[in-house]
Amino acid sequence: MAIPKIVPDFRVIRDENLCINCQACCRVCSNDTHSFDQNIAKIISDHRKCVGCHFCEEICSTGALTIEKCYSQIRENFNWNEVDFKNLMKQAHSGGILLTGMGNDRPWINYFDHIVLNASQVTNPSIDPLREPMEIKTFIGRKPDSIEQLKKEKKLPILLETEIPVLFSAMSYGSISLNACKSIAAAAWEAKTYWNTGEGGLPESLKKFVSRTIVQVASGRFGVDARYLNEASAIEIKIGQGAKPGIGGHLPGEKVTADISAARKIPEGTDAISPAPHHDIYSIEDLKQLIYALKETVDYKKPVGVKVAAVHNIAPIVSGIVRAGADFVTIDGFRGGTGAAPVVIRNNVGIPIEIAIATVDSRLRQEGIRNHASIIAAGGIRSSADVVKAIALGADAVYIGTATLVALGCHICQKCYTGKCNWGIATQDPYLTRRLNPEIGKRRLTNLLRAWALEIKEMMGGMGINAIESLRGNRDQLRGIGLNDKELALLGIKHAGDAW
Amino acid sequence: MVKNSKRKTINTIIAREEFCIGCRLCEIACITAHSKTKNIIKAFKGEYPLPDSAIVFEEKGHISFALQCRHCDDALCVECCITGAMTKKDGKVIYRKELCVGCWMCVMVCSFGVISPDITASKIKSKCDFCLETGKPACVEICPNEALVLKEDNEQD
Amino acid sequence: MNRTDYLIIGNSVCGVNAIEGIREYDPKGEILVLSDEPFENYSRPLISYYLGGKISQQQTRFRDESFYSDMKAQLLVNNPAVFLDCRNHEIKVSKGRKIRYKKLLIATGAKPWIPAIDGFANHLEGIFTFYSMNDAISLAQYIQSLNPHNCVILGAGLIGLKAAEGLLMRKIPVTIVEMADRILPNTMDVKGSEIFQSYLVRHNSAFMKNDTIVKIESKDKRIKRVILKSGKKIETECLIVAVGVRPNTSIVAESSILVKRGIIVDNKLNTSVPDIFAAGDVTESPDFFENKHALIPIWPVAAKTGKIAGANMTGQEISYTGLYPMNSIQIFGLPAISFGITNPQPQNFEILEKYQPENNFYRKCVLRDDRIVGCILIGNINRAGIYNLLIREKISVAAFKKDLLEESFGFLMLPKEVRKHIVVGESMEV
Amino acid sequence: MNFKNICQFSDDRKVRIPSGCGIAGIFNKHGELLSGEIIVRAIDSMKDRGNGLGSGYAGYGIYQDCRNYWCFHLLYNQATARDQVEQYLKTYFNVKLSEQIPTRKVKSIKNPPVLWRYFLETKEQMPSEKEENLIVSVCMGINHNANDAFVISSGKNMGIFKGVGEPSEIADFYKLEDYKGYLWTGHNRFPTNTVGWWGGAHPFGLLDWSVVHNGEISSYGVNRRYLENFGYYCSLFTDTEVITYLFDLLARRQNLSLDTIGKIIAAPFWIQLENYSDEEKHLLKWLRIIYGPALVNGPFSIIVARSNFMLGINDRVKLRPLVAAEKGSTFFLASEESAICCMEKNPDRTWTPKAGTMTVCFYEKEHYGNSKDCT
Repeated sequence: MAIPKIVPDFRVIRDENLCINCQACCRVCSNDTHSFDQNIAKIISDHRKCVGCHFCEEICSTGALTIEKCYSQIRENFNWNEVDFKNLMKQAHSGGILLTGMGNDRPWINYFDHIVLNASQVTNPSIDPLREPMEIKTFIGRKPDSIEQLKKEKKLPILLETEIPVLFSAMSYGSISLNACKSIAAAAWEAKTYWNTGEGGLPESLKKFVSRTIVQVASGRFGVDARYLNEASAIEIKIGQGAKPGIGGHLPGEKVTADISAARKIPEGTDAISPAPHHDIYSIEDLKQLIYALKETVDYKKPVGVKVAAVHNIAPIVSGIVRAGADFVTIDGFRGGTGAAPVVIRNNVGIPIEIAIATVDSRLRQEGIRNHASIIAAGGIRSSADVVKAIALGADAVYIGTATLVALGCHICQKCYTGKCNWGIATQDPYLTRRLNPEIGKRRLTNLLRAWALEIKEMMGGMGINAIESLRGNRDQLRGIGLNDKELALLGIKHAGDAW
Repeated sequence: MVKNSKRKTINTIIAREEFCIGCRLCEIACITAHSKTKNIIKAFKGEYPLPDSAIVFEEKGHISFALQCRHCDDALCVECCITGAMTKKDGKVIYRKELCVGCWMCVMVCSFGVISPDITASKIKSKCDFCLETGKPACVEICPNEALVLKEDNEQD
Repeated sequence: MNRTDYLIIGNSVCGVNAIEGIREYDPKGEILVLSDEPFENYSRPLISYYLGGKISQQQTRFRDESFYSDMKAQLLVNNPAVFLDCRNHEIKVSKGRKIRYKKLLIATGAKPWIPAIDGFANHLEGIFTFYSMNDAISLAQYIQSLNPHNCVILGAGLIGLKAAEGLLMRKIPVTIVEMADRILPNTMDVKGSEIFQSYLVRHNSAFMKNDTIVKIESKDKRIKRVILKSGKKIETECLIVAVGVRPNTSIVAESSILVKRGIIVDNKLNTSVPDIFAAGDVTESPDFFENKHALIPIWPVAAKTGKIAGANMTGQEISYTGLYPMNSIQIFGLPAISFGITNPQPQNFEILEKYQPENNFYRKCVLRDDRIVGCILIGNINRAGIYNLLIREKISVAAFKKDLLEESFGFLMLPKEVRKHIVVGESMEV
Repeated sequence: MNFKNICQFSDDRKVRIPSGCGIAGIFNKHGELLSGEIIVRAIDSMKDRGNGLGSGYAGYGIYQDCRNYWCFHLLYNQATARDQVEQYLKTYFNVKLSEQIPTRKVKSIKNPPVLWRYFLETKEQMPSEKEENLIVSVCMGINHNANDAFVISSGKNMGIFKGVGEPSEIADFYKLEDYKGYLWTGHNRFPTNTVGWWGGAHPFGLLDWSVVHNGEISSYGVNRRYLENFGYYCSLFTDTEVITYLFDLLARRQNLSLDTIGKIIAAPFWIQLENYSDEEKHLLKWLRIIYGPALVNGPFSIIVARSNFMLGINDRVKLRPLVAAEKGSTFFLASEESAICCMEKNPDRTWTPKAGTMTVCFYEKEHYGNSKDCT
């Protein structure tokens, strides 16, 4: 079949005045975009192979390279934008489902960007986090109704304690490299927060971080056994994922290396298929059974949570999950990332996390069960401001996935599913995985968390709040901009300009 | 008795193969650092001949690493140099090209095989001087993945 | 009477390294160095470069001019030690002067050995050894003034060949007479000798193997002709005797210090008499492979033992782990390096070799129990030191035997664990 | 009723108005009765802490004759609302006495609302807890549902007198000098808007709780939503209301000690936990975990009074002033030491409570119920 007639996505611009033919670009590109031609003593770049990961651009020591968007020549058409056009062309060529990586990239409204924070002026002093304590320690799990009730309980409820309400989202070893997992786990350890194994099992080399590890039990049950569950800090049952609600996962057999097979406890080289649903959970009562089966397994010593994608009925769903005994509920909004998902699902299924947090928080409060479970918001947290807004809307903590990977070098080229990640993240290729030095990765992630913690504290201080508890669900500190009444009502916030 | 040492802390450049991505920018940086202009573009576009890189780069499959002089504590190359071209100065093994006659004793004893002979010139091709001028080895500075790092060997006195 | 803390007899590489060894641990103690030569500092191996006109006499130094003052060491040139009085810690030098020492290092090196040859007499002009700077200077002067049409060299070892190279650079054809059946018999194996011989022949050297000089004929107190065992006669006005060296043990001859072929030292470089150390070519030191006493008159041994002896004179207890022969030789641009046992009886050894005549590439590894014990590299000597490391560290090469002879041999061929141990020094886990 | 009043009414009730304030309290723990005039002196001395848009007083022991009846102070914006409310009250209570609160005309106070007080007893005999819950729900019912009526206080043998005006004017208006109590708190308000509603003045009361407060609670949104879980509906959007409900929830309903409540409302910083024993640490940690949403954040100094105690508490970093003093059996709290001096020239002891600490003075048991007039 002929080469698909698709214009390249990117153009590699090489400034010949700067290029010294060192060939570093040729050596590093996993897509073979650059090659040195002995005859003309020049490096030639094939635009069509470029995925826009910018690795060569970043490594070029003379700054000779620029990766630019390649502007398509198709006539401008409101209905037929370049993305839809190219996707259609690709499908006409391949006849298959189009895959992609990372989160929803369509221009849906981002409510975080329509929410502003308050600050103290005159009537209330702002607090300077450099001079006064500013507390963001967070506990995740079921909290008793009163101290009286606590005294009646046979066992103290087990809570996760994190020094920053930001946790690393579930990303499996397999979908990302061991070095990426190592960076994340070590950073979680260092920053005293938690990381999540995803459905990748717990590799032996990461067991030293086990007391900062949330292990996942997903539909494929990969890596799960009693030891795995008992070693972890907490267990998360994964029902769904924001990038692909209702869709399972598939790690091709060629990626199931010896190490991955050991971590996932499956034979080397076999496909690791996670079914779309858990085939033992077809209803809420089934979920309850699994929650309690897991709690029994760990003798009620670990919090058990449930992760769901934010979908239309999210508030009743979460209410049901809480009543089914979950100690925390992770809600993954539709901007959440993935290693591989059908484009059509990723771009069109689910609801924004901001709305989901607000409706769930309100619902649980109405039912008087807000303290029965913590809410961890995921899917689209990009900055400390998003963290503060998510928490003020009602989340206990947030998970960061894409933000984590970006800190590790990811340039969001969305080619995770190809396994050719030049940044050494979403790949198992030994040529590429070595590009992520976990020492650097750990440092960058701890830097990120440190910076966010400082910023969160600054924002809280500005609001005159010195404990994160006083921010959590404090929607009075939020105002919407450019949102209609319905949106404001769902978010439970006033419009900018409205006083208290 | 206390060792009479002029050295305080010796930094050694260590190669960590598990992080070497094979970009070979260390060689480019080494050449630049020892060029006349010390400017990568001016050097590569305008200087001829360029100095040799003092790095020995090993590469096979996905494994690669860059080696350069370790400035050994009891440097055999210094001990065995018959002309005094190899000397120890402030903890660094310094090569004085003008004294070298090309006897290759240093090549013979260097455990890391990082002294490369230039047979026709009867001199050593290039010898890591730990970028004495700047104090920061250019290869370590440029390495994008910290595959080359400085390891501090603290003197025990 | 003079007194000193440290007395060193001998001012070549061994003595110089001993000074440095002492100063590493004792910045103050007095050091006195006795030299029987008139030169402050020169490197013996450089005399062939001097002879060849590549470098000046000044350039034969191997330490800077400020060396002795920097080291606060007093050097007495032209001052041979004549008598050692162990009991009183005294050395007699010329004119009856005595020097009392606390610690003594004998680093008197070796002296060229001259076999008994009919017709040989000390006063004959045109007969030289090639060991010291004086030898080189007088040979150079002789050639300068007489411009001999050729030169005979007795002995095709390293010294003989380096002398030959020096002469050939002065455009003097040489004939090399060697008793053995090949040149470089102690350094090279048969193949290596062949490569060098054919290479040298191309550069105007003639070889007489399996032969030796039995008679020297002279005229007007100057050598005129040599007669070989084979009956051949060579007309020549210049003969260099380079059949080897012997430890220069004369100073201890009348003492109680234990001497066999050389002075016997232990692994701390002590002689059999307290406070007296010996190092370098004069000693028989423990060897690397067998830990038996052996004579290894090479620069690296002299340097290493000198340094250790110096340190131990200050009270350190550093052990000398022994070395093995190793030589680097480059003649007319053909480099070669050899280590250890290069020409063994094959039954106990595994031998790997590779020869590419087109580029004079020859590499040979001698293995015993999967460890390298000897090695020859000719033509391409890049990264030769790694073989030295493998020998010294006794690293098993079982896993990468097939790669040992590769031109591009490097650490990458080593198993990861070994490689990491060497390259990184230690593993650095996150 | 004029149009302006309607505007004020609706504005103040529906939005939170931050304000600066002066607060003071005096409490004789032997129950000796003091004229209300003394607290007026203290509050009036801090005139510049207010702007004439709200002052008020709470007095305890003022209705000795009716001490066993619930006393409701009600504010009616429209006289018509009274019938409705009284009808409602009668469904639960026997009205022992119903009368207009005595006031005098004060020039500067224009268009005061209708002010009425009722002495009530429940129709049925019931345990006190149930009775209190009934009072709370009746108050909530009126305050939440009736637009033109508002319960100012609802305790026994206590009452709250407040309105829009300068401290001395309000005292004058209510003839405060005619009342004698063993505990008085007072408040002077500086709201940052121009409108003022009589119900929005402080003290805020529920049952025999009265709270005066200086500060702006930045955790308001959290505290309010937390209280909603327990059926407290905040109708006033005032910080004081939230604080009152928090005390009611924690002290009366959950029966926590005042000390524990102090550790909830002004929880020690995590780093301060180092100073506590392991057992205390454990308790403090769990208090924080369970009652995190009840932590009151932002600057505040609060005086909380009940029939048998008066306490002062500050925020964790002491962003608002609070001074305490005692003289014999009398305990004083005020924003400023000068206000204390207006009540007692030579206190035995004057001190500044530390950030986040609670200063409490209890009615001495042996004197309880023996209030006597000693003026």
